[in-house]
Amino acid sequence: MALLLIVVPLCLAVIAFLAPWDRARPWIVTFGGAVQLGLVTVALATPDIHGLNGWLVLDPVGRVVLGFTTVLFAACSVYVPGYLSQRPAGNKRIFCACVLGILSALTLITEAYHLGLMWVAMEASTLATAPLLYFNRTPRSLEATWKYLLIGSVGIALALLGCFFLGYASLYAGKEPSLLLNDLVRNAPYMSRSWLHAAFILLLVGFGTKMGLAPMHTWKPDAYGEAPGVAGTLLAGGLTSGAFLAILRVYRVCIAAGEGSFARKPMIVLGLVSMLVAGIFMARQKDFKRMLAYSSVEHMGILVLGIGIGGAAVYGAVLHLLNNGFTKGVLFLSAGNIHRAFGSKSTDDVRGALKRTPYSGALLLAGFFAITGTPPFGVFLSEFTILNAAIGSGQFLISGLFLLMLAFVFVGMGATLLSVIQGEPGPSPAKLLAPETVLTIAPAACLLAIVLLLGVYIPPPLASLLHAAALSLEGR
Amino acid sequence: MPIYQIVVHALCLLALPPFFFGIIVKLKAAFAGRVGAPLFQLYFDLIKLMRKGVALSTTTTWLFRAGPVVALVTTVMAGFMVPLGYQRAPLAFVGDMVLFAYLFGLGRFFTLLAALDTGSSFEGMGSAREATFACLAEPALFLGLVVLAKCTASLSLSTMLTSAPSETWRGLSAPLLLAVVSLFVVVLAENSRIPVDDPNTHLELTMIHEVMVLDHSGPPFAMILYGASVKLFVLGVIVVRTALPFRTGSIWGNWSLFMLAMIAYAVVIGVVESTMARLRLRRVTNLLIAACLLSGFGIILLAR
Amino acid sequence: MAAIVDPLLIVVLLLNFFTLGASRMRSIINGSAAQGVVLGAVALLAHGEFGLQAVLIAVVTVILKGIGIPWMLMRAMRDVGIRREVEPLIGLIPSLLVGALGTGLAILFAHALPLAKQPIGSLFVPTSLSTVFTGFILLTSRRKAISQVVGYLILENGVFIMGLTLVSAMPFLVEMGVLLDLLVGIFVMGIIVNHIQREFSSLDTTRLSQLKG
Amino acid sequence: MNILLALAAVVLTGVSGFVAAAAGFRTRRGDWVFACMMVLGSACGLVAAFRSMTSIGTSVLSQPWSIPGGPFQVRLDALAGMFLAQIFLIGVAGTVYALGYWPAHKHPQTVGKLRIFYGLMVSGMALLVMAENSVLFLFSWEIMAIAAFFAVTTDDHLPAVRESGFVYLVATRTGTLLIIAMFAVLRAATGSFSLAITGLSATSSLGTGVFILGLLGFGMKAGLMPLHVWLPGAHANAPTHVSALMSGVLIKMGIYGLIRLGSFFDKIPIWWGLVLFGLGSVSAVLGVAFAIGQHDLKRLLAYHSVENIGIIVMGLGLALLGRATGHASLIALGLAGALLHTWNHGLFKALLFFSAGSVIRATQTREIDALGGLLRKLPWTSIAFLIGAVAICGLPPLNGFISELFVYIGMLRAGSQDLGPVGVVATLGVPVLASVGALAVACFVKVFGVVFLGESRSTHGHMAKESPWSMLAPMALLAACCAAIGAMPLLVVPILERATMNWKAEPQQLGLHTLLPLATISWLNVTLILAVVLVAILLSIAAPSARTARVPTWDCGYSSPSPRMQYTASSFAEGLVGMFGSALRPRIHTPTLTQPLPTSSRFESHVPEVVLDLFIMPVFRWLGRVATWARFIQPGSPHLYVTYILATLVVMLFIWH
Repeated sequence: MALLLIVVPLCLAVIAFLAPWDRARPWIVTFGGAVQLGLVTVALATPDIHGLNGWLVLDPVGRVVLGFTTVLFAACSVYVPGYLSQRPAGNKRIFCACVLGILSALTLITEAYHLGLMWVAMEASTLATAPLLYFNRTPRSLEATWKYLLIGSVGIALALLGCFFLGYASLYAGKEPSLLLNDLVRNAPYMSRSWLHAAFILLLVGFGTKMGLAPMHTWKPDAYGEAPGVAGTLLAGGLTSGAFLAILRVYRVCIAAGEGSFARKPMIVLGLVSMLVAGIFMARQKDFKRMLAYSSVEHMGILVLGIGIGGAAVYGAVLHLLNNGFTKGVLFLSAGNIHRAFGSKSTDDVRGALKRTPYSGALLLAGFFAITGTPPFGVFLSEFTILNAAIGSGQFLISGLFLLMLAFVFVGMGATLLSVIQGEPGPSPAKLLAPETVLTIAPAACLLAIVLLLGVYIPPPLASLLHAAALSLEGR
Repeated sequence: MPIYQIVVHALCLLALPPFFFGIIVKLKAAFAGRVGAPLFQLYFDLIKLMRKGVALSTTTTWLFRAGPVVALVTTVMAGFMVPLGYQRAPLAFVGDMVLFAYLFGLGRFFTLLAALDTGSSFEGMGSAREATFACLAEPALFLGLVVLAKCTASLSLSTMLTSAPSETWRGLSAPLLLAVVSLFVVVLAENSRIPVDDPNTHLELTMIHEVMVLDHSGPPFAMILYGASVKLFVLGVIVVRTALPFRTGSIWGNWSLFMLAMIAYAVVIGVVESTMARLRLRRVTNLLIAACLLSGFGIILLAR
Repeated sequence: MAAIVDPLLIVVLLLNFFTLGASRMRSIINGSAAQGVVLGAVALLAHGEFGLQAVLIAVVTVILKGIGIPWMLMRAMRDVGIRREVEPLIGLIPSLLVGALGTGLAILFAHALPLAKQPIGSLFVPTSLSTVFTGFILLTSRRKAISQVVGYLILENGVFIMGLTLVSAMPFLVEMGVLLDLLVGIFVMGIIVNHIQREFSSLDTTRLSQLKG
Repeated sequence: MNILLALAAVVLTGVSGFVAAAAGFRTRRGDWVFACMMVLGSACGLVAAFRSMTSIGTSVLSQPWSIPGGPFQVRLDALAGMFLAQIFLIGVAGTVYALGYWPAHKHPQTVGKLRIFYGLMVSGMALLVMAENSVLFLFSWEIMAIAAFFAVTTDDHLPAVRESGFVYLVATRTGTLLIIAMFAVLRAATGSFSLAITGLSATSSLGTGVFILGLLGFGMKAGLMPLHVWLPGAHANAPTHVSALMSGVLIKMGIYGLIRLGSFFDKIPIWWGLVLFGLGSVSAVLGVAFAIGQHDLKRLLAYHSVENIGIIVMGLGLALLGRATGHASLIALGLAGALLHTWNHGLFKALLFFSAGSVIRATQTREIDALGGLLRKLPWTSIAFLIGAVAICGLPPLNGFISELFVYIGMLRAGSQDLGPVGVVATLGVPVLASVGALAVACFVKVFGVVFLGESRSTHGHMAKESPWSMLAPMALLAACCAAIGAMPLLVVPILERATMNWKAEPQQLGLHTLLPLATISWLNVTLILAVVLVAILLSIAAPSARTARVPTWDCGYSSPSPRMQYTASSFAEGLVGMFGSALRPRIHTPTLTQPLPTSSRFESHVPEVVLDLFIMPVFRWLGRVATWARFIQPGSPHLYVTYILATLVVMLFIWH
C-alpha cells in the first residue's frame, strides 16, 4: 500500500509524458488526482501502513500531511485541464508529467522514514517544479526558475549536510549510524549535543529555505509571482508543507534527545522574522501574486512559530498547516484566474475584479479574509490556538509581536487585494482574455468550503488524527 | 402640599414677573435721567399685543409659531420647581434641577429653530450666538447648582433653596459666594441682559436674543415677552434664595422678605445694566468661562 | 586507512583553492572534475572493504562527478559560446583569502565538534565544511551562471564528503538517489543556463534582477 | 425554548439574504422575500428578547462542538435580551426602510449583495450577545464586523467609499486582534473558553491585561474617542439603513463587550471606573464638538454616535466606580443609565439616520449647506427628524432625557456620598454632560434649521418628494418608541433592574424607582406635551388665521435677500468651532484680497478627522515609507540571496552553538 501510493502517480506521470494524445493529457492529471484521492482515503482508513523494511511509515503527522496534500492536489488536478485549455502555448507534456511527478515525490516525502530517502524525494520535487515555473517561457519566469533552482538546491544541500551531521551525532554516541527515523529517535538521548545542535540548525536552514522562511525566502515571491496559479498552489500548499514535515521529523529527534527547548528558540526567531519580512514586503505591494507569496512566507513563519511556542500551539501549527494550505489554494487559483483574465497582475492595471470576474473575485476576497484569520474560517482557529498557547505559557512578548505582525500584514495585504477586487474595472482589457469556467472556479470553491468547514467543525476522525500528530510532536 | 399653596405659587409665578421687568426699566430710566415708562408698562404692552393681528413671513412654517408656545410652556413649568417665599415648590423631587435646566434647553431649542425658520440671515446670526453662549451658560448653571446641592446635601431645588440657610452660610460661605456670582452671570446671559446682550440696541448685527424674535408679532410676540419676564423671575429666585437664605419666624415675614429680595435683585440688574457697557461678543465667552471656573472652584473648595 | 584517505582529502582542499583562484571557466570545471575523481577514490577507501557496493558507488561517483557533469558543463559552455573568463564579483585574490579564512574557520568549527571514535580520518569534517564553504564562495561571487553551477557542484561535493563518514547509514539505493538527483539537478540547471543565454544574450546572472521587492 | 427561539431568529436572519438571492438576486421579489424573512426572524427574536427581559433567570444551551475552543454555548438573560431587542427592532426597521430606500430596480448591481450582508450583520450581532464561549463570541463578532465592511462598501465604485471602508476594516481588525488577545489572556486566567466567569481577580496582572485589551478592543468598536477614527467615514458612506444599523446597534456591541467584561471581576479597582468615566467624558464633549463642525449630514450624525457612546461609557464608568466603592446606588444608576441610553441612542439615532436617508433620497446630496426649506416638501420626514433631534439632545419629554437623567443623578449622588476625590471627579461630570447637552442642542438646531427651515440653498431640493410609506413607517415606529420611553419610563425599569442584576450577580433588589422620581417625570412629560398643545390651541384662538397677514421676512433694510444669503451650517457653527479650535483643527481657506476691487472669491472651512488625519495616517504613511525603503534587502540578485542563506546559517550556528 505504502509503495502503491508512490508508484501509481509516478506511472501516470510517465504515461502522461509518453502518451501521444494531447487533448486527453490534462485529464490524466485529473484521473491521477482522483485515483490518488481514493487510494489515500483507503490508506488513511487503514490503521498501520508501512513498507520497505520500515523505510516507509505512515505516522500521524505524515497522515495529516498526506491527506492534506492529496486533497489539495485533487483540487489542482481538476483545475489543470481548465487551465491548460486556456494556454495554447507551453509544453503541456512536461507540465502534466511534472505535476504528477510532484504528487509522487510529495507522497514519498510524507511516507519516508529514512532521512536520506526523504531528502531524495524533496530534491526530486524541487526539480519537478522547475519546469512548471518556466511554463510561461518569459524572461521573468526564466529568472524566477533560475533563482528557485539555485537557492532551493543550495538549501537542500545544506539539509543533506544536516542529515549527515545527525547521523554523525549517533555515530558519536557509539551507535550504529542510521538515518532511519525510528533509530534516530531511539539513539537521540545518547547523541552528541553539539552535533545534534549543528545538525538541527543545518536542517532548519536547509528545509527552511525550501519552506520559504525569511531570510531564505527570496526565491518565493519570484517563483510564485511568475508561476501559473496551479504551480503556486502546489508549491505553497504542497512542497512547503513537505519541507515543514521534514523539519517536524527532525524536531521529533530533538525532543527525543531532550533538546526541545533548544530547538524551539531558533524556530521562534525564524518564525517572527518571517512574519516581519512578509509584513514589510506586503506593504505597498503592487503585484498581487507576489503578495500571495509573501503571505506564504508569513504563514510558514506562523507554522514554525507555533512549533517553537510548543505545548498546545503544536496542535495549532498542525491545524494551521491544513488551513493555510487549503486557503493558499483558494488564493492562488483565483488569483491565477484574475491574472489570466486581465492579462496583468499589477494593481495598476487590475481593478474591479469582483465585477469583471465575479466568481474569482469573490473567491479571492473570501480567501483574503480566510488567510488573515477571520472567523469562521479555519485559519482563525489555528492562529487562535497558537496565541492561546503562547499567552497561556506566559510568552507575552512573542504573543504581542505575533499580533502586531498579523495586524501589519492585514493592512498590507488588504490594501493591495481590495484595490484589485473592489472598484470599477478600468477600460482595458475590453474583453476578458480568459473567461472563468467551471473547471477553474470549482476547485477553488471546494477548497474554500473545506477551509470554512475546518473553521466551524473539525470532523472527529480528523480531530483525533490531529491530536495524535500533535502528541507525537509534543514529546510527552 | 395644601392646594392653596399651589394656587399662591401659581399666582405669584404668573402675575409678578412683568412687574420686576418694569422695575429694571424704571431704574434704567432713572439712571439716564428720564422718568421712564410706568412700572406696569409690560402688562399694558402684553394686553395690547394680544389684541393685535399676526404678520407671518411667507417663508415660515408651523415651527415658527411653535417656538413661542414651547418657550413659554417650558419656562412656566420650570417656574413650578422653584420655591417661592420659603415654601416648597409644587414640583419638588430628586433631580428636579436637571429637569429645570433641561426645560429651558427645550424652550431654547424651539426658539432657535423659530428664528431659523424665517430664513433671515440676521435671525440665523442671533440664533447661532445664542446657541454658542448657551453651551457655556449651561455648564455654569449646572456647576452653580452642584455647589448648592453639595452644600445642602440634596438633589431637589426646593430643599436646596429652603433648607438650613444660616448654618450653611456660616460654614460654607466661600463656595456659596462663588456660586452666587456664577449664577448671577448665568442669569444675565440667559436673559440677554447687559453685559452679554443689549435688549435695547437698534443694530441687528450686534443683537443676540432680540434679533431672533424680529419677525414675531401679535399674540406670539406677547408670549415671548411674557416668557422672558417669567424666565428672569424664575432664575432670579434661584440667585436670590442662594444669596439670601434667611427666614423670619412667620409666613408673612418670609413672604415680604422674599419680595424685598426679588426687588433688590431687579435693582441690581438695573444697576448693572445702567453702569456697564455691553461686552464684545468674544469677551462674553470669557465671562461665561469665568463663571464656570468660579463654581468649579466652589466644588473643589467643598471637596476639601 | 586514514594514511591514504587524509592525503586525498588534502588534495580535495587544494582543489578548492585551485577553483577559487582559477581565472578561466575551463580551469574551474576541470578543478571540479578532478575533485570528483578524487572523491570517487575516497568513497572507495572510506567504505573500508572493497565490496560490490563500494566499487559501484566509487565508479558512479567518478563517472558522474569526474566525467559526466564536467563534460555537460563544458558542452554547455561551448554551446552558448561565452567568453572564457570567470568574471568574479570580488577579485580572485580576495576570493582565495576568503577561502583560506573559511577553511580555517571550518577547521576550528570541526575542532569544536567532538569527533567520533571511528577508524576514519580526522580530516573528513574540516574538509567537508571547507568544501561547502568554497562552494558558497563560488556561488556568491561569480557572475556567470555556469560558474555558479560549478559552485553548487563543489558544495555538493562537500556534503558528499560528510556523507562518506556515514557509509553504513546511507544505503546504496539512497546514495544512488542522491547522485541521480545531483545529475538531474545539474542537467536542469544546464537547460536553464542555455535558456538564459538565449533570452539575455549573456550568462551574467547579475542581470537576473528584474524581479525584486 | 426561549433560547431556541432566539437561535431560530439568528438562523432566519442570517440566511434571509441568501434565500432572497435565490428568489431573485436583482429583483423586487428578492426584496420582498428578504423583508418577509427578516420580519419573521426579528419577530422570533423580539419575542425571545421580551421573554428573557421579563424573566429573572438565565437560560443556557450547551452543545458539544468539535473545534478547539470548547462547546457551543449560548446564554440568554435580561442583559442579553436588552441588546437582542434593539438588534432585531432596528434590524427589521432597516429592512422595511430598505424596501423604499434601496429597491432592487434602482440598485440592481448591489441590492442582492447588500441584503446578504445586512442579514448577516443582524444575525452575527444577535449570536454575539448570546455567546457564552469566547470562540463563538469571536465568530459572531467577526461575522458582524466583516458583513458590516461589505455593507459599508456597497458603493465600492466610489473612491471615498473604498477609502472609508478600508479604514473601517483596518480599525475593526485591530480591535478584533486586541479582543482575541483579551480572550487569550482571559483563558490563561480562567483555564477555559467559557464566558460564564465571575469573581476573577481584577488586581492581578492578567486581570489588568484583560481590562486594558478589552477596553481598547471594545472601545475601538464602540467608537470611543480617540479610537473612533473609522466611525465617521464608515457611517457617512454606507447606505443609510446600514448606517442606522451600525450607528444604532453595531457600535453598541463594543458597549456590550465592556459591560460583560465588567461582570467577570469581583473587586474592581477605582482607576478602571475613572478611566472609563474620563474617556466617556472626552468622547462625549469632543464627539459633539466635531459634529458641530461637519457639513455632511451623515458624518455629523456619526460624530453624535461618538458623543452618545461617551455618555454611555460615562454611565458605565459610574457603575464601575460604584462597584469599586461599594455603592449600590451608583451601580444601579450608572449601569441602568448606560443600558437605557444604549437603547435610546439606538432608537433616536436610527430615526435620525432614516430621516436623513429620506432627505438624501429626495435631494441626492448629503451636503447640509446645499439644502434648506425641506419642511414643506418632506413634512413627515421633518417631524421624524425633529423628534429624533429633541431626543438626542436629551431634552424632555423624550427618551434621551430619561437616560441622561439616570447618569446625572448617578453623578450627583456620587458627589453627595462621601467619596472624596472620586466624588469630585464624578461631580465634574455634571457640567460636562450639561455642556454636551447644550452643544447637541446647538448642533441639531443647526442641522434642522439649515436643512428643513428657511429656503432651499441650491437646486437640490426643488424636486424633493416625500418618501414612500415603507420608509416612513419605520420612522414612525421608532419615533413612537422614543415617545413611549419618554412618557412611560417606569415600564422599562423592571427590565433595567433585571439586567443590572445579571451584571452584578447579586440578587438584592436595587430599587431604581426609589432612586429616581420616574413616576413624577412620567406625568410631567405628558403634562408638558398636553400643555404645549393646549397653549397652541389657545394661541390659534387668540390669533386666528383670519387675522394673519402673510408678508416677506423682515430683511433688516437689506433689499432683495436671496436664499443663498441665509445663514449656513458653517456660519452657524463658526463660533463653536473656534471655541474648540485647538481640538478640531479646522482648515479654513479665507480669500485673500489681491486687488482694490474685490472679485468673486470663496471662503471654505472644513473640520478634518483630527485623530485619523493628523496622527494615524502619518504613522501609516511613515510605516509605508519604511517598508518601501527596506526593500533594498531584496534587490533581485541571486548572489545576495545565497549569501543570506550562508549568513543565516553562520549566525544561527554562532548563536546557538
